[in-house]
Amino acid sequence: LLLGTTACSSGDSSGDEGSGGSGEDIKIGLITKTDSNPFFVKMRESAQEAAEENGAELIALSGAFDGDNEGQVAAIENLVSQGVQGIMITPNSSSGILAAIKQARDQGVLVVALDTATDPEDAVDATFATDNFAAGVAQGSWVKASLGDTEPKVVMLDGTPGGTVDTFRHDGFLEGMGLKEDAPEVLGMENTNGDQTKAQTAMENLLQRAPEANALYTINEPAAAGGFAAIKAAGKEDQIVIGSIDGSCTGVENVKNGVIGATVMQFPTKMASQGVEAIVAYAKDGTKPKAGFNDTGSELITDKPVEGLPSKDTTWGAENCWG
Amino acid sequence: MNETSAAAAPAVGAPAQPLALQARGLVKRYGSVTAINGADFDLRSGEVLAVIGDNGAGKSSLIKALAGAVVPDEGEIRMKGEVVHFRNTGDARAHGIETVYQDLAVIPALDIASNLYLGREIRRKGIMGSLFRRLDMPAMREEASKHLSELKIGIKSVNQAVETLSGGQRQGVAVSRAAAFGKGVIIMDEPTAALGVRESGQVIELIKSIRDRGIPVVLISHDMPHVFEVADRIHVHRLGRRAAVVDPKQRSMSEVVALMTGAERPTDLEAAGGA
Amino acid sequence: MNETSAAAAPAVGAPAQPLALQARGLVKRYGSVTAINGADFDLRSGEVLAVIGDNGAGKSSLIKALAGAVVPDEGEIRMKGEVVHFRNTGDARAHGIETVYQDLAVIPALDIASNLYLGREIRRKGIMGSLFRRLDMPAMREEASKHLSELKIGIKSVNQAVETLSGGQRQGVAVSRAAAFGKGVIIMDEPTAALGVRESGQVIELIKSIRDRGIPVVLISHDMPHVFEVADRIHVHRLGRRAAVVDPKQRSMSEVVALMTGAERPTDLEAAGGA
Amino acid sequence: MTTTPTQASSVPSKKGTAPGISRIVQMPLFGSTVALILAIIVFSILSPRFLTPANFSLILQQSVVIGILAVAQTLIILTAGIDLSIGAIAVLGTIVLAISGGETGAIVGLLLTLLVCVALGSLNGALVTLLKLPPFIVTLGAFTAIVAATRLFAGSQTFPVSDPVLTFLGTSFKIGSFVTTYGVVAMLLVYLVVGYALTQTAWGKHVYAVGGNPVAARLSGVKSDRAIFSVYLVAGVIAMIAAWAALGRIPNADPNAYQNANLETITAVVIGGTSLFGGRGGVLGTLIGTLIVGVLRNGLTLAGVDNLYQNIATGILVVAAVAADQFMRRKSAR
Amino acid sequence: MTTTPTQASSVPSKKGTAPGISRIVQMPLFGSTVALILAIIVFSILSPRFLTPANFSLILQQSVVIGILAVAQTLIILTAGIDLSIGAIAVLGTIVLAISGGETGAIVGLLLTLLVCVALGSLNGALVTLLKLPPFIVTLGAFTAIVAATRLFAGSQTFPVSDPVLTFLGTSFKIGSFVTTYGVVAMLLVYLVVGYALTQTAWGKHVYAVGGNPVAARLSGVKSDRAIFSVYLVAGVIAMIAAWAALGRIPNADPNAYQNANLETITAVVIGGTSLFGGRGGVLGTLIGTLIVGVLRNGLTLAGVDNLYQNIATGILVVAAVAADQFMRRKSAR
Ligand SMILES: Nc1ncnc2c1ncn2[C@@H]1O[C@H](COP(=O)(O)OP(=O)(O)OP(=O)(O)O)[C@@H](O)[C@H]1O
Ligand SMILES: Nc1ncnc2c1ncn2[C@@H]1O[C@H](COP(=O)(O)OP(=O)(O)OP(=O)(O)O)[C@@H](O)[C@H]1O
Ligand SMILES: [Mg+2]
Ligand SMILES: [Mg+2]
Repeated sequence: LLLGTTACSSGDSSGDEGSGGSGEDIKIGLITKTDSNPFFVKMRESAQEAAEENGAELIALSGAFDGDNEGQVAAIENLVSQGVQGIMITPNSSSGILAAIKQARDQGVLVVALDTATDPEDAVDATFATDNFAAGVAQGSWVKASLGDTEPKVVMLDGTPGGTVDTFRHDGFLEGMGLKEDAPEVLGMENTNGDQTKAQTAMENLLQRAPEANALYTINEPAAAGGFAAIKAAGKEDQIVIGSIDGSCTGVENVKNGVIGATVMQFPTKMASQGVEAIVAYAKDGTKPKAGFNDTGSELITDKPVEGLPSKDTTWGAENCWG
Repeated sequence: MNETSAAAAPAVGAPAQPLALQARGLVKRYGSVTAINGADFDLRSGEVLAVIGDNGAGKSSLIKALAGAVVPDEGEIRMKGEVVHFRNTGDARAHGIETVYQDLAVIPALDIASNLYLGREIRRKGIMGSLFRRLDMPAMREEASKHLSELKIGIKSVNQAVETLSGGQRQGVAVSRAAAFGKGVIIMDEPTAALGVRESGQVIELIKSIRDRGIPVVLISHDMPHVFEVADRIHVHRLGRRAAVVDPKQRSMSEVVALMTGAERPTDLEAAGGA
Repeated sequence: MNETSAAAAPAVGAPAQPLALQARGLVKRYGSVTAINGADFDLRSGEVLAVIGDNGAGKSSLIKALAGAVVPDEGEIRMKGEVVHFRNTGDARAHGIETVYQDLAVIPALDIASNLYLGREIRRKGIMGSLFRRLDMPAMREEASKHLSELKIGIKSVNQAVETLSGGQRQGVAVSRAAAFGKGVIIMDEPTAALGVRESGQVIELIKSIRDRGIPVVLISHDMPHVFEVADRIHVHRLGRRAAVVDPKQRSMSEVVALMTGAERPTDLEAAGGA
Repeated sequence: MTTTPTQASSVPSKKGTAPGISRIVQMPLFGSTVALILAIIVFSILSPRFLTPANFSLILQQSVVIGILAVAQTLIILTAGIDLSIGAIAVLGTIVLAISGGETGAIVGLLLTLLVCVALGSLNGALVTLLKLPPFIVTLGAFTAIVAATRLFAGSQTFPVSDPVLTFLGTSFKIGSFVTTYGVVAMLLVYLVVGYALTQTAWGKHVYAVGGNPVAARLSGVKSDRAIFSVYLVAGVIAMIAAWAALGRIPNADPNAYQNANLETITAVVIGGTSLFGGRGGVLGTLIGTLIVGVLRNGLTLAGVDNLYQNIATGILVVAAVAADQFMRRKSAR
Repeated sequence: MTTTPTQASSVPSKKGTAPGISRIVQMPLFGSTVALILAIIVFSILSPRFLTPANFSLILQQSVVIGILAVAQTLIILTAGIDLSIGAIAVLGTIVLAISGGETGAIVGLLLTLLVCVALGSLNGALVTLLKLPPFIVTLGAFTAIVAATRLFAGSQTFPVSDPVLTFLGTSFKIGSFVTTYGVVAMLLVYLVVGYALTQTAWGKHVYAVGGNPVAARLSGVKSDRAIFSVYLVAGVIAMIAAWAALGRIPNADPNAYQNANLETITAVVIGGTSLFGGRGGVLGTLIGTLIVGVLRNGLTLAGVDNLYQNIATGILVVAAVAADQFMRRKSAR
């Protein structure tokens, strides 16, 4: 899988020609939102592998928490000071760090966005990301289709308030369900920061309040696992349809075991390896990647497919999952 | 009971000098402990009044009430005949009452000069002082050294933090502070407890000189020779209230100690607050 | 200098009683201040030794070194002739040295009984004590009341937190603690400073009775009458070191005070540590 | 009780104002207990589902992990310290327990986890006592390093466990009609044991002494360093129990869990009336503090309050609970 | 200076051991300064890019917001308090500034922001002084409530700003060849002004007094409540300056920013040698503490160290820096 995408560039011997202005080794910076989320950990590992194959050095930095713009800006500045040729970044807020990105680009550093687009999109040289709104729509459509004619009674385990990705997924889900933000069918929302423990506590309390719920939106798979634990403890496994997003191997396993009904898989390895290749290419001869949003795609994973909604089963999912 | 004693007071306290500070029927309870139990108090202008009593008799609690450090549950305090309400020590200070507390009330980490001037710092002259509120540290240091040198407690520099001083030296700082700033009444709660023979002697001299400046002094002390040397009248405190006020010229030390412990009974006049 | 005084010591200190506690050439510096400046010290078995001196002379620092509360920079300490090294107060306690510190060393929030037994609590008998390490609070309370009642400082209940006590009562607690547990040497740094006349008298009686039990006592005090009443010998401390050791039977109070302030010079014998 | 009346110098108050009541009101925990009861009453009115055994069981279960860790935090705060690393140690504990329990069997896994947690607690204790570093700095450094090390150690993975011994503390059982878990029992046991040790043993007296007045404790011959060190070591043991309980609650060890544990435990301790300056307080207050926080969160959700409004309400109510406590104590005390 | 030699009872030490040096080593800030210099030397060796004016300018700019907030934290810690809400107040400040600055013009926006920040600081101060609540609880409650209120107020949006007045503190200028921003100047000014106030005015003495010994301060006639209240009020003013500087640095107000500001400011304060128990320390130490943290993060990145290893290294190095400080002071002092 990995090899497939990186093979084409690994043939060239790396970094010897005077590219990007210098004959030094290629240095690439990666700045994720946090260093804790498995998604970003996977992205870091893939980037590390891709960099090694291209003979480049990768420095992986991150913010301290979702929303740590200051930390990301400092990371950009320090990486530029360090002399990297390119920076891959999953921006915390889509517009918060544009000035720092502009400064970096003004100094000849190639900046690509991974996972989350900037606003405006052309603030970076290119974006490699999942279309999170589309992923949310996929989750919502599947849940709606699974409920069939039953009137939806939705509870939502959100991520972090205000997060760009969180907002896209949330809005996409409601779109897929055909609901408005303040629809009466939505019985409750809780923030979980994507944390399983918090999700379990939140779901326990939500079930006390809305025992009639029949659909659960989750920001990611740990939140889904936490939500399921609460649902199971309340004996409502058969009453509530759970959808999620991510596509981690644990998540796919959970789909297989019936913990989660369906999940939408994203491909962080693709984002990382495509980003590394773009920067290596730029460092060698100054070619820039295709500007704008490069969708790395998403895939609905479920063993309970519904009509009119393309999906893959968990066997495929287990082969293609990350983490 | 408060009523009667309050009513009786002027008749008893009035004849001699006018009263500088007076209290009637003070009560202060801590949970189940009553530290002040209907205490009366009279301090005349220009006198040294000694307050003596057993440990735990409530002497410190009484003078804390007079100094605003404790707000009594009941009773009233008068200065020069006017009823006053001290909600904190600042109120009492504003009336010219300065106090040396038994537990000294110094800030360990601050230097001696800053401690001496705490709460009444001197600012620079001119714009530096009025606009920029800059302290005149040199002036405060100089004044502080002057006050301290009167006590001869061997302090090398007023820039030292108070926490580096010996027990006696700390007490000296507290005494100097009260002596330097008291304008109305100076209260000293066991000011010589930690002091050496010579230093104690100097504090007694200091008390005399304060009285000679016309400022009345309240001296709490367990040291009977000192008390008899300097006091004009002796307030005997017992079980949370004033048991008697005696004239040191008419009573011997052992009689006073007997009064203090309850072994002897005061005369009616003494029990009513003295002549 | 340490060498000479250390060599001279046995010759001077030896004749009378054997030495219980001895120190030679102790030095303790705090930054630029030298609190102990080559101090010697001799305590004989079964005696009451008074240590007197001006404020800041270094008395408390000296006895802190003897009690393990301060580790001297130089010099040596011997108990019954053996050189000892106290790294902390526990070491000194293990040698039977109990101390009443000038700043009392009590824990305000703990009750009196717990304070008295701090660091040597009594456990229950049987499995509750050995396995479950349960304290025998009733026993400690009872013992504590017994010890405190000897001093008659009017404490209602040993369950009270120490912070609710008056200054004198706190001092009483500290004195009782040392008296109750001292087996080798008892050191008291100004134990009567905050005490009333009667309570002070009781402490002096207590000191005598301790001596009569054969335990030597070191008494730091500024109260000359007390010192002359109870002391067998008087150690005069000046400028961080021992200036003289005098016999209270041969010197008057005023002579001793003069020695203390440096107004008079000691005899050669006195300067060398007395007879 | 001990002194003769003739020389009792502090006079017992004339029992005009019922001293029994004033004594109860003065008790350190009275205010927080009242706050807890008030909260329960209010939520019972707001939501009929609140005052049910099932919901109560839930609140207890949700409080287990933080409640256990808060005991360790109480001990350390009593010595005038603070532990910012206790949550991180417990999280590392869950990972070690899940991995080793899977590979070596549950019992060895538990022992290994105990070893790791105690080692880290002891390291904190050693730095605080031997190098005399401020506990804040030591445990902040430990927190930063342990969190990072845990992530490196765990990679990007979480570790599900299924061994019944490892998830034992999540097993539920019935007392009458009240369903609860062994984790709740474990939490109450931890409170009981530590409460006993604090009030009934010499060790407890020493913990209060070193926190209340370190100089006096040292002069009184308390082995201060030993007492302080022991507290960090015990914190390690408690972190291990919390880790076990965490796997009972969520049978999946996650390096990212319990990131707010520091703040939550400190909050429970402070709401429970223990002074951050050391020497005053105790674990019973901490239990009440933990429950107050748990009741607020659960009750506000049941009352249908939105997440953000919940946070606003929690912020205000926590302050109000402590204010009520202070107010009642002050009114009767000074 | 003041006493006559005949009765000087504390004997000056024989100047055998050079007392000048021991006095310097004893200075409270010596250790942390040495730690800072050592870190700079080590990183200069590790990376040739470290010791350049441009990189130094960067470190300063990265320290601006936390550096400014740390001054407020220092003040509050000096009074034996703690402020967990200062970061949240500043974040709310950025939002208010961005929105109002856009709608009413920059000057009115700045005033409005000042008003909001001061109001919130004063609220903290009022709760601490009037209700005598522990600062930890008050500011924790404020933190929780303010963060939630900020998110409600901001919706899920961020607010970009472009007005040159609002981003003024991000504008850079040259001193010789050294490029820096007005934000850095503002930070240094805040340190200077507060440092002056702490050491040269009566207010400063009172702040130290109420932190060092609250009872004695009260008995000495210091208006304790006024001093404490003023400190929280000033913290509000400083939060407003930090908010302005934050928009200079990142011209986009984000309700999720600076979540770690509490911990980071407290860390800077403690590394700088200010005691969490109040009454000892000062802002110069805090500046050094802030720079130590900034230098570590920048230097480790330049040395090519990854984030997780950076965190481990930072944790250890912070402890080491404070340990060095303690060690040197103790060696010469006791
Ligand atoms: N920790 C310390 N740091 C700095 N200086 C100190 C310290 N402890 C004591 N000193 C100094 O050492 C000298 C001796 O102090 P010490 O307390 O031993 O005197 P003392 O004889 O007990 O006096 P007093 O009769 O007043 O109690 C004093 O000048 C004091 O300032
Ligand atoms: N804050 C308090 N809380 C509870 N009890 C107190 C408090 N302050 C004083 N007391 C009690 O009030 C009584 C009187 O105390 P006070 O300090 O006034 O006595 P005193 O006459 O000054 O004694 P001493 O001569 O020992 O200083 C004592 O029994 C003491 O325990
Ligand atoms: Mg008193
Ligand atoms: Mg002394």
